Amino acid sequence: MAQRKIRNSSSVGTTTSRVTLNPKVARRSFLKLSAATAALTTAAMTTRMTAKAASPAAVKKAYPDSKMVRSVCTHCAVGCGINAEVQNGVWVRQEVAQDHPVSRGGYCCKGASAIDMVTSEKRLKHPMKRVNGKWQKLSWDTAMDEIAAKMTAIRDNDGPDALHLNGSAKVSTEMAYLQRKFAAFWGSNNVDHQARI
Amino acid sequence: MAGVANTWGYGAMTNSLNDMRHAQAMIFIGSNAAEAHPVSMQHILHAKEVNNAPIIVVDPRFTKLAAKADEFVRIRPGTDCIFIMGLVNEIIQKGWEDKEFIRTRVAGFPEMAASCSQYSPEEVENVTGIPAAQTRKVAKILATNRPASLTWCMGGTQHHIGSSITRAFCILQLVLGNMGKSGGGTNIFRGHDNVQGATDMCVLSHTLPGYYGLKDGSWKHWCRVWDVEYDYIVSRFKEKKWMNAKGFTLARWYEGVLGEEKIEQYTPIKAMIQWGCGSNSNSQYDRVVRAYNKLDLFVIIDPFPTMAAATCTSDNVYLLPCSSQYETSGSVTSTSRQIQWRHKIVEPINGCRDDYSIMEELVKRLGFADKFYKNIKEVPEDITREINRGTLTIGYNGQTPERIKKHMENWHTFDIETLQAKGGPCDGDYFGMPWPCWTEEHPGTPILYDVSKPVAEGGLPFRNRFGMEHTYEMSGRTENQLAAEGVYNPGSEVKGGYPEFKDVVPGTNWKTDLSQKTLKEAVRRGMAPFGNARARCVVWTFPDQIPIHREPLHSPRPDLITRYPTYEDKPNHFRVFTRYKSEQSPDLAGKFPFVLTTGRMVEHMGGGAETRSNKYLSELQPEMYAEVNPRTGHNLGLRDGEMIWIESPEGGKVKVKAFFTERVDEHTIFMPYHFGGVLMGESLAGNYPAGHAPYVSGEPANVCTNYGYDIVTQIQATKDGLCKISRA
Amino acid sequence: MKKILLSGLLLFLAMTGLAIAGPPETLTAAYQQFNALFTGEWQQYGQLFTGLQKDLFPRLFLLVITIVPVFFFLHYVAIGPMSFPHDGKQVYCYTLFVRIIHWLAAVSFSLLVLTGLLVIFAKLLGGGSLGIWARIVHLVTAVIFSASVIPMFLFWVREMLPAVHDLKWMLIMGGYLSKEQKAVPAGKFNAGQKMWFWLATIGGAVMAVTGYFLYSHQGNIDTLRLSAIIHNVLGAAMVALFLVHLYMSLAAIKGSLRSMISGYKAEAELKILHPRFKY
Amino acid sequence: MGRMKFLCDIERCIDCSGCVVACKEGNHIPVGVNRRRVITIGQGQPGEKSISVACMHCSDAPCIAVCPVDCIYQRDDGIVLHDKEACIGCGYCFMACPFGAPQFPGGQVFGARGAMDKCTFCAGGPEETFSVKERKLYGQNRIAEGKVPLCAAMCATKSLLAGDADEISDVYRERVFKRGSGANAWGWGKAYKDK
Repeated sequence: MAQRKIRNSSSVGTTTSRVTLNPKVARRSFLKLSAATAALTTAAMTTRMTAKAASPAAVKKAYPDSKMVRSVCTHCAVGCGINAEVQNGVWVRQEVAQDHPVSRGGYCCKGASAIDMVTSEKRLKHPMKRVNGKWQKLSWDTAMDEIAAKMTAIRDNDGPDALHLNGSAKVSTEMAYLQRKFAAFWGSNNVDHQARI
Repeated sequence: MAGVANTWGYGAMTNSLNDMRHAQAMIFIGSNAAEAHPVSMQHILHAKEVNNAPIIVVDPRFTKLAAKADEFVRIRPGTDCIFIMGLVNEIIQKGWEDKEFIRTRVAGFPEMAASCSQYSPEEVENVTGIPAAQTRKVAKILATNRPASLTWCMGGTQHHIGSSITRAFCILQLVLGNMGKSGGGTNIFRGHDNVQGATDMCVLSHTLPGYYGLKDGSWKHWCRVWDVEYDYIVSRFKEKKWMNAKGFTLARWYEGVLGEEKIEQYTPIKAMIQWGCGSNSNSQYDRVVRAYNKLDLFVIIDPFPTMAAATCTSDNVYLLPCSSQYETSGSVTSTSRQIQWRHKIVEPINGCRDDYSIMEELVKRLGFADKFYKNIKEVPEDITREINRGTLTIGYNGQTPERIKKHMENWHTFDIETLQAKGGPCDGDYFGMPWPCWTEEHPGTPILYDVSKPVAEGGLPFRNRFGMEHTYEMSGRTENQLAAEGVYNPGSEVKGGYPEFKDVVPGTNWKTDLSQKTLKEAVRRGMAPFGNARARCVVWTFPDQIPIHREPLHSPRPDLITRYPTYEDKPNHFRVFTRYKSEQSPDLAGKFPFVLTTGRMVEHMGGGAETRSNKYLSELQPEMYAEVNPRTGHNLGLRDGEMIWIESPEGGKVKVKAFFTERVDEHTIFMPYHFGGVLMGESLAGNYPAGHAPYVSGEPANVCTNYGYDIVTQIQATKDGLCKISRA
Repeated sequence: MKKILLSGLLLFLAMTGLAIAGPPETLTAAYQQFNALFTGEWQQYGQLFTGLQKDLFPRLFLLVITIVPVFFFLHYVAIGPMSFPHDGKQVYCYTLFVRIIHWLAAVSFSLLVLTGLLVIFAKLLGGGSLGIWARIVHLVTAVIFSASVIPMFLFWVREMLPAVHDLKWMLIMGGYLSKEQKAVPAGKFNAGQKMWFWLATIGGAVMAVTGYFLYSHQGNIDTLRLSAIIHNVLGAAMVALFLVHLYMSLAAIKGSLRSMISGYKAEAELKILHPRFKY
Repeated sequence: MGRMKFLCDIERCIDCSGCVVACKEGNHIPVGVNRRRVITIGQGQPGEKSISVACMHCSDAPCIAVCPVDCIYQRDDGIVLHDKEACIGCGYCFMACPFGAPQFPGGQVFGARGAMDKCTFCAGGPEETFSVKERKLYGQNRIAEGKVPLCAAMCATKSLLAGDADEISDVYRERVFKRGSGANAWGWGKAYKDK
């Protein structure tokens, strides 16, 4: 956020407000997302105010019956380890991979929000195609049938080199291998991926 | 990478991130590790703190990494080659080169030394803007602190002389004798999480998996691996000649659609599958958008709608929601060549499918599933096994799925300093079995070309890839390309240079012997299967045999163009006509006075489809901006935070917010390239499927990046273009 | 008040300017800059606010709401209320519009006091949503009060200007300390009413401005701290005078409440309490 | 029981915001609320430094002193926690805090502030440990699990340290010592580096 950076920390230009963690500062340039918090229900103060602290004996599990799955962050090539805590098939939280030999539990902001790759509301959930300029949902079978039919038609009319496949450096090595193998079986060398650029 | 591979055999990071802990000095050029690879910084800062290793950052921009540097060198974009060759010259002039290393393991040194002698520190200052005293100082730091680790990223490669620049980096490390040593090496930080893996599998238009190339022998090798008749594959192509012809690249595929440049293919491109590939990292993005709308079929396979989905408004575009990589499994190769197994964390979310099943459905419908999946029953483990079987060149054969998973389960047993397991089930292995890992007993190679270890324990000499001897054009000298007597890995049968292994199994060599007997034989004899040779300073197959400086195609210094001109035009460069000489003009700098460079920010990744769909990351970086030096801005009458137009010579323009900062100098404009969803001032938010537009959108910087492609690899030149700015 | 606020603001700006002058050269310099950026001159206003809020404000308010009523109770018992014959000539003092505005202001002000005190003593009530609602009501009534106080200011401002005889009135405490009914030096409004008027209008404006800062959390942190201090001190004064006004109108002068309902005041009352009033 | 503290090593902080997002993602903090933030000074100039700041869990915390409902309290290990159900959102703690730590999510009637939110040192709140309510109101209770707070655990460069005061100051002391010395004798790296 250029604006925030200017306001908070730049030594150039004029700054009129001191840095605070005041939410207003962040919200000003980010109105779209300001989330509403539900009104809290009333409760009288009780003895809950007494100080409490955990002793090692009191250590227990926050998510009973959960299991840890070891995985790798999908953002950059450092290959930071991810410890995913899964309870009943739901990824409940990202645990720290403190003993990973490369990352030692460290994450940047992208890696720290790995769980969002799965939970983001922006994820697509249906195959879609444009019809008269509008997006239309369709089933996987229909989508794959239509795509395959069109590809075959293009191959028959124009030859296999009329297709270009842009593969990915964000898939597994196995998948990348399949992408290259697919191009070979399709009959074209028009295949490439991000390592080119 | 081609530059690196042509120097000593393999084009990959030679050491590992953890190994940088042992560096005595670190030089970063065109790399902003603090933003692009933040976690690597814990090892880098460890070396800085514990070894007192000076950090030298060479960059046009005062990056967050530069904030941690002991020496910040501000360089003009696109002049990396002359700076490095100037350093090499200074080191040679002062006699600081590692003479023994050069005598025994380097080829073409006198020729290179003669060539770089033209780059005195004063000439470097004239071209790069780096004071001559600073060049001398950097040379001294590097000479007195060995081994030094050299790191570069896209800032070093995305130039039309990118392949020369990368070779210059290699030459610097060879001259200093920093190769094959812990704490040294060329540590090329890769971008995406699996660039190394995908590159090794060669999702590339000029080679088959494992860098086998496109020759008939390569096709025959892979047909044997795939267990399919060679003639069948030939029959799939239009004609056999297209099998051996390099295809279009990601950088310029759209020329095959638009038909505005002359293309060398019998048909224009009519269909496109974009599989896990954000589109807005392409330079001249406005032309890419035009190409999208001209396609007959456009399939986007991605967890999030990429910007391509919003820019392509014609019918015939399909969006297939694949799952994220956390919802599927497979191996992934990190920048340190370590292979890790990415376990499936959860099932694909409702409505999504993983990549493997999409591929399976597609192949089934296209009618070659039985041949395609002949040896693949268990996905993805059988695919890994097929890779193990076929990818012999880079030693991908020891990393069986079982071993990779074992490493994942026991990652706590690996030592942070050496990455070697101490005890436990993986005892002696290096973490992730960095390739080459020749056999199932091999521990992996943590440091490439390290002759201090036996081959069976991860040592290697330089690869013999370029013949036995060569006569140099420039000097007429003939040199043996094999390593000198006395250079060998402990336990080697031959105590000096030796050629690559062949005919252990008659009719095959180490790269094509599917029984892998050759590899085992070589390792048994303590020798590297690929031979023991010298690293070359002269690459006789490249247009510039020795790296020389050439001004960027769009140079801000017209006075230097005649002295350092670019190449001749190249008619068939990955099937498309590519302009060099006819593009370079001294008049441009007058009209477009600023240098435009692009880069990453820590909060976003690539085209940003993933990270801009993440509410927390979007909150941290919600706006596209261009960094402008306050002095420049004020001279143009601009105000901080104002909207400005940035225009490229090609006519691409973006409307962005001006951010005044002294990170950039007065001649340079910097833009992050992660944004999308707006095109030339118009929002495309309505073109996304309803509810799936990312939280934040902005102009893609690549609308403005200039024409220009590397002469060898066709990597786009996004870091040294020109632009002009005006108030919006 | 505003001057203090403004000078505080200027001082703050000067300090920020210093704080961000160039990059730090040593670690210590960096720490000092971070301190300046984050905590600012916390010693100046932050500590002042913390000290006042911790030790003074709750006690101040407790004092006001206990001592003032106790004093009036004693007054009522010892001296007793004033009483005037209301069957004599009636003088039309307040037009209908004036009365409506007054009552609007009266009701909203009472609510302001009530909710303000609720926030201050929220501890005794358990806090939580009760406190949050008290703050919301405080805001709404503050808007109503601000709206009603403007016409009030306009139609009374001339009569409320201070005069010399006000000093005399002050010296004899308006004659409230004796049982004897003797004419006191006062015009349409006596010095006590004037004090109340000026506090309610000008003070009210200050309360509105500081309250806006507190409610919206706009402005820099030192502005907020100063606002909180001013809001509390002024608030305590207003609560005190509010109680005075309440006592006078409800108890001390019999029938004064009726005059604000009907608009008429007894001539007998005016002769004693507002002899200089030319009606 | 030791005293829990934060320590940010500004020689190491690279302004990657990993701590910020780790905290938000782990505790499900709404957008606009920043329990932790990274601030940079001298941006773009030699000497640029960044620091990550959240509630420092002060001894004699001013916020505790000024709270009109006494909803903020300090545990024996020094962690300053608060009761969101008692908080009335008056904002006094924000004015008293030297670090600007308390946060107030908006979105109530008439734009009123909701209950205050701030760093809990990943120690939850006064509700029952690991209860759904605690997780919803305050986020994770990692201290009860015997783990360090997320921000420090996930710090990319191990710049941010959190935990028992004695331990983290030992870690920091060791770092400072190494920086001064190189791997050999104290002061040699600086004093005799160029021979």
